[in-house]
Amino acid sequence: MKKITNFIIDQKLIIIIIVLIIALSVEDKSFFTVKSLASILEHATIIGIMAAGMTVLLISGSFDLSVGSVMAFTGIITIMLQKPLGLFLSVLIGLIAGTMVGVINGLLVVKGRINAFIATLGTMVIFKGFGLALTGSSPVKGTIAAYQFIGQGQVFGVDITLFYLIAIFIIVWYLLKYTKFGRNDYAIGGNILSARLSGINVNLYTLYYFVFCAFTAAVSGIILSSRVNTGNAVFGDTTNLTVIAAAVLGGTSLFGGKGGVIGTIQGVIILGLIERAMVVFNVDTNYQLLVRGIIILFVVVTDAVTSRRKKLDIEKGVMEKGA
Amino acid sequence: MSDADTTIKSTSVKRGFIKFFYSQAMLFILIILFVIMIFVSDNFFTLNNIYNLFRHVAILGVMACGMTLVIIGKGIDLSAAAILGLSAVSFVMIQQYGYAVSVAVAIAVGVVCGFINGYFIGKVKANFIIVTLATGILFTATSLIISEGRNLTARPLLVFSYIGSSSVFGFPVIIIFLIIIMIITGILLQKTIAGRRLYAAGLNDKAALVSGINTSNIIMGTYVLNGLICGIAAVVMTSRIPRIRVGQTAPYLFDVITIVVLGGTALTGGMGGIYKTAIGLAIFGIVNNSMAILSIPYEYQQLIKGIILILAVLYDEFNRRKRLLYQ
Amino acid sequence: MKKIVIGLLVVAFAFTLLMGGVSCKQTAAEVTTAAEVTTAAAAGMKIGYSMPFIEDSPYCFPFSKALQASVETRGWEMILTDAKGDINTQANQVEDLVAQGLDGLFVMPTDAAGIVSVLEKVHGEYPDLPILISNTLTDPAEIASVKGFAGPNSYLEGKQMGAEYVKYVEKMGYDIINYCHMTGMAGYGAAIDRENGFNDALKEAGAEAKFNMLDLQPGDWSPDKGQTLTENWLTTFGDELQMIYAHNDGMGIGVVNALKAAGVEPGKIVTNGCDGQTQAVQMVKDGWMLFTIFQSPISDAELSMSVMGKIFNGEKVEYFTYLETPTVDASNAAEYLPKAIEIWGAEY
Amino acid sequence: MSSNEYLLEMIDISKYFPGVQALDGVSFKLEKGQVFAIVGENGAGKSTLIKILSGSYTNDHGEIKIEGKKINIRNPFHAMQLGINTIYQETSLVPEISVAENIFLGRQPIKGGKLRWKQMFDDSQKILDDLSINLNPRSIVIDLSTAQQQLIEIAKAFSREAKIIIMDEPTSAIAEDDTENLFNIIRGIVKKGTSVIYISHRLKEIFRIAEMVTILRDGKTVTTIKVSETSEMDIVKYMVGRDIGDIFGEKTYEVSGELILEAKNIARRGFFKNISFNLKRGEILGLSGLVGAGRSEIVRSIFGLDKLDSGEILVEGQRVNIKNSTDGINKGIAFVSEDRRTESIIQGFTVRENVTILLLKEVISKIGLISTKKEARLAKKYIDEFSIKTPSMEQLVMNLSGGNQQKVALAKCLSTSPKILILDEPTKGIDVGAKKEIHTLVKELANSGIGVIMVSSELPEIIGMCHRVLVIREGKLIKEFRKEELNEEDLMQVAVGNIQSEVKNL
Repeated sequence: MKKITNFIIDQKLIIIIIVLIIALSVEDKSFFTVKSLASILEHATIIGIMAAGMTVLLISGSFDLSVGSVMAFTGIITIMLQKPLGLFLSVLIGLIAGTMVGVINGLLVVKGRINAFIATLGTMVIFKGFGLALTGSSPVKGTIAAYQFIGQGQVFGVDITLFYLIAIFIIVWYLLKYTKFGRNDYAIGGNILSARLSGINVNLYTLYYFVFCAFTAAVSGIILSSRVNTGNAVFGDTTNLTVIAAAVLGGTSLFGGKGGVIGTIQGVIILGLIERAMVVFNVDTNYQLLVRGIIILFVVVTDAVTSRRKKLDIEKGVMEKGA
Repeated sequence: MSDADTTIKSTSVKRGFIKFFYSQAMLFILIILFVIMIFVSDNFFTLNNIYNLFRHVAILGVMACGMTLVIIGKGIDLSAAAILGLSAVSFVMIQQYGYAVSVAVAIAVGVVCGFINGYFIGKVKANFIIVTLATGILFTATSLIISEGRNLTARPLLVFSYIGSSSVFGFPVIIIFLIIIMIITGILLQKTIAGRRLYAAGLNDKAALVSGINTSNIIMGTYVLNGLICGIAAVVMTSRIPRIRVGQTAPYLFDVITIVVLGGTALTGGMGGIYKTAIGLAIFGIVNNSMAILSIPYEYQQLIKGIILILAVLYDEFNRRKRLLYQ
Repeated sequence: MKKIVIGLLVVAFAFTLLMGGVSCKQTAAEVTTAAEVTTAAAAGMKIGYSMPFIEDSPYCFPFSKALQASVETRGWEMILTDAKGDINTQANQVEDLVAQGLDGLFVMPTDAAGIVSVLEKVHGEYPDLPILISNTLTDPAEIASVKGFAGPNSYLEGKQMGAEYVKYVEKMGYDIINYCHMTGMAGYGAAIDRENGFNDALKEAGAEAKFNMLDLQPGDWSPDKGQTLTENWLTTFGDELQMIYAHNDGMGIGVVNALKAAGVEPGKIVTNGCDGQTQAVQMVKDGWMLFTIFQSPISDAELSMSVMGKIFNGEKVEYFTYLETPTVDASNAAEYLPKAIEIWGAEY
Repeated sequence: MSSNEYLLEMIDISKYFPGVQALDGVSFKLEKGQVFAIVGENGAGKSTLIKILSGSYTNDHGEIKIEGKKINIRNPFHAMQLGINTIYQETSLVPEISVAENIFLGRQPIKGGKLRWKQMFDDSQKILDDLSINLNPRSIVIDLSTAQQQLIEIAKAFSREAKIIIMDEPTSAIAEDDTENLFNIIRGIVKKGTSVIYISHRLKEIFRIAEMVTILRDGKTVTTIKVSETSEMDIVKYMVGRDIGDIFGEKTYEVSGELILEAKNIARRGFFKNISFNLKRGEILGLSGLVGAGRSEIVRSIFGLDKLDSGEILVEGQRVNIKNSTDGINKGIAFVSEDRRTESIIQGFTVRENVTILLLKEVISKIGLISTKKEARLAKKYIDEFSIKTPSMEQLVMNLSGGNQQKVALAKCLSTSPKILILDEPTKGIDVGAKKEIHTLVKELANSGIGVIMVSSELPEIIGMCHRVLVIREGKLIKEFRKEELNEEDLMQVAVGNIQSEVKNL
């Protein structure tokens, strides 16, 4: 009995995914087609890419609320610059502009020693305001048709965005497992003191992680603005918490030191499946919120329980070793 | 432990004074802002406008008191706005059963919501950010479901519309109300055993536990109290703005957190207090009000708000470091 | 461990009960009405409706209910999605909707410009699927990928309101009037339309010179923001202030509440509403508001559905089918009041 | 002799903090491949000296030479580059990653932008074997015991070609046999030419491991001598500047008070089972055994910090049900945790707030609020009673010395005038002077009729203080020693039991 509960709790994400998939394919005959399965990921792209970046940041023990604003801001810059600068430059500058927000966040946190929550809360507000100011609080429309390919193009019959998502996750997975960038991430999040003593430039790397997180947000901004061929400061008002939820759903700790993109992608898929289920089962919009809330709560609570059990096991382990 | 000896020998009256100076960073910001505004705009320092200033942030102020408790307990409640909304909705939906009943229910709802948060965070020890994020969604959903998404209007209530919009001797009752709530929570924190224990739990829950403090109850208590306060705030809100729509309260959340943090209550727990929150509230109010009476365009208001938040916190951090030197 | 799981279940259960309770009620209703319907044109159609948000707008909720009703009377089935104000979510939902094999799709854009390319994509994949823009115009207003638009024209409403104020200024014989402009949620379509419409109306009447704008701030459609803004304006501009142009009833009502609280007598500072909610109509009747625009969510919903019905029956439809939105002023407030109550309920 | 035969020379080092001369012309010379001990009371300047060596502080005066070259150490990382590695009391490892990665932290073998995991594991395996540390480089650090983690730190330092490894109280957190194991490894690395600076309060250890010892007092070097040429008593004399005689004072006598605490078959799954014992009034009962044997868990459960799965506890013959620490306190039990820094006292609180935290009920005014005046009066009382050295009762405890912090902790616990006092490692990391004070205090308390349970890893302390000693192994009560049968040898044998060898090569 206990074994079973343990298994359920440890594998809860997979189980939730399987249950949702079964339920969906029973209800919706066309669900189990490449196209519809792919579309789950396609739709998860924008949140997913940011979630990957957020995972990196969370592992280092930090936090970013400004991703939504960065996303919108990047879109606005890119679209506005299309006419004067042309496709390539506008996208490039857009990315840089978005990434700069990460630099600001990072500096505020490592140099200004401000709590990440507050710092990014501030930049969130600032750059939304900035976006509104630039656009005079009305949307700006894209002028280059080719731009739309970035977010709408099709390759091998599936959306091109799907490949961005996969690419980003592979890259982040590699970074985390095989590079200083990633290993220092765990070190800093796990024990900042020993990271320092091991000659890791903690401030610099923390800065990197903020920048990287902002960068993924900027990429999402490009994709979104291209997908809807519009830039608007009100885009992504609600994005930040969704992104963090996705990462934490995937088992990345808000206190740093542990987690990874394998979990995050599961979290993203779960959110995607829920979205789909809402439509397929034609759930009354009032209850959609409810379902989301309950699932997130379930995951975080079971996490709390398991982590506490793990700690107990370790104590026991220590005891046996000690004796 | 030589550095310890250092500090022991090095504390003195003078240092104490400097310490005070640095510890009052936010107060000085407040005063400076205030003086500047008096010179910038003739409309600012009028009784009427000062009343407006506080009337507009009164609800936020009340909520900030609850949030302060939670943050001192090393937590944060991202569901506060949702609780406010849910209480307000239930308040209006059962008003036909009489004011007493609906007030009681509104507050009860707040307490229950707070309890749900408190149970999962205090007892189950789940991560507070995600828990309150999730419960926030749940509470919003619940208010949607019970109100069936309808937009609601509160009938004018004798007592409470009085709190909301009228005044005694020209002094807005809602501000008196705010002050009372602040005094009560302030005393709770500074002058009661529970308050002292809350600080202990916020600073170091393990040590608090060894000192026979039931931390999980204390932490749970902060969320319940926060829920209670949100319930009360909801009643006051509906009496000021009788039209309630689910989601209408959502924007309050970050304002409330901003206020608490502006005051200098650290998110790391165990520090700060209502006095600081009051200052934070005043700063927040002045900034909002000033931008309004200077008719600064909305877009720039956002910018300025954000910048002021960051500058204030930077300044506070700078002073905290200075202060530690004189610890 | 066990305790927690139980605790969780209890909570979940409680909420499920709540929703269960409500949803049963609804399904029951659906069943009966569905039974009644027999001979509606093109019965048994499956349609999707993508809404930008529901609880965030005072208009959208009654509208969504009206949609349900009018769908049921036609014996259609409708999947309704709520994008929570997020364009990306709406884009996803639209694509998910069409994947369900629909006969017709309604889209109420979250972002007037942003939705266009999404619709083009969908149209590319499902060329035969009739798509109808509902309630909120796209930008540009006319796009090839959809069959047409049905609903109120917020731009025209803006003009209509502008014209009303021009009339008022002439009637009062002001050569200049100082006003504040309270817009809707910054960045959202209706707000932009009602702003542009209003300004264009002034231009066309050649009356811009007469209107001196003291300040422009968003009231986010909400009474509390409206009230707060007004209270600030009263302190800032004092007696200068003669009129407040508000983009909807909610804010207009907020304005009036503030005026009442400040002891300004009715008509001294004129304001307006737009939607025709009960309280607003009442305020027009009592002389607190100069006018409001009567935009019934019920006829709005009905309009969209009827147009789609025509399309199903293969009839030819104009691209633009506008909902007419009569002005409610002191002259006719009394007769509109019962309608308003019927739509919004006595209290709202 | 020419200076460059020395690996490290500290010449006339001084450090001044506002209001105090922390170090005043301290000098010593360290040879290659030498274990060099530094002893001294808390506040004598040991920690300052280490902080200077490890780059956290810079010295105002004097010079540091490494292999004859004069250098100034800019920061901890620079110190490390110079080959000075410090192993702090609290382990500085990254919990969620592997042993290997901790050893190679910050310099993992990365070729072509790819971390070579296999190579890293192999290399660390080599290092561990080299030091005959029996650990799997793949295992995750949080799953390991404190002792093992310390070994990893040594491996880490060694693998960085450390010239000097500074060990600050390395044995304070580990048990006797782990200590032996640790010493073997230290001897190993010393043979390989690395020097060790060894700071400890346990003078016995210094005689077991160190070659030279420098004694500090009030920031000055008292003397530097060959360990072989001195005795424990002398060193103590040097440290405290007076002859304090046997640090455990006069022999304790047998007690015959009535039972005050009985534990019957108490058990906590995974920690200990079927533990039964009793405690008399005025008795000091020792709990001995290896760290992790379940001693702390037993007392924590009695106090109510951990849940008992079975068994019952009687206080003064009454069966009590203690669910949490609050119950424990109400039942007249006081508990001083071994973890002073994070458990015994609340660092961010002032002395006043700390000592009154348990007595707030007594300082409540008529209207039910805390009366500042009453509270201050109470705080004053305890500060005097326990002669806590603090400039004011508003001083934050974190700024007091370890000994004073421990006194604050005791004052707090005893403020409830308990019947039973539980002390978990009461003198861990405390200098001889304060130790003496605390021992005397405990004896007084016992004489005054309080029953004391004392958990300690220091065999001399246990033997010197206790009337009876229970030895715990693997969560089981193995043997009870009466005062007269007590001796280090037997205690150790029982504690380690027949599985000694296995433990050795952890």
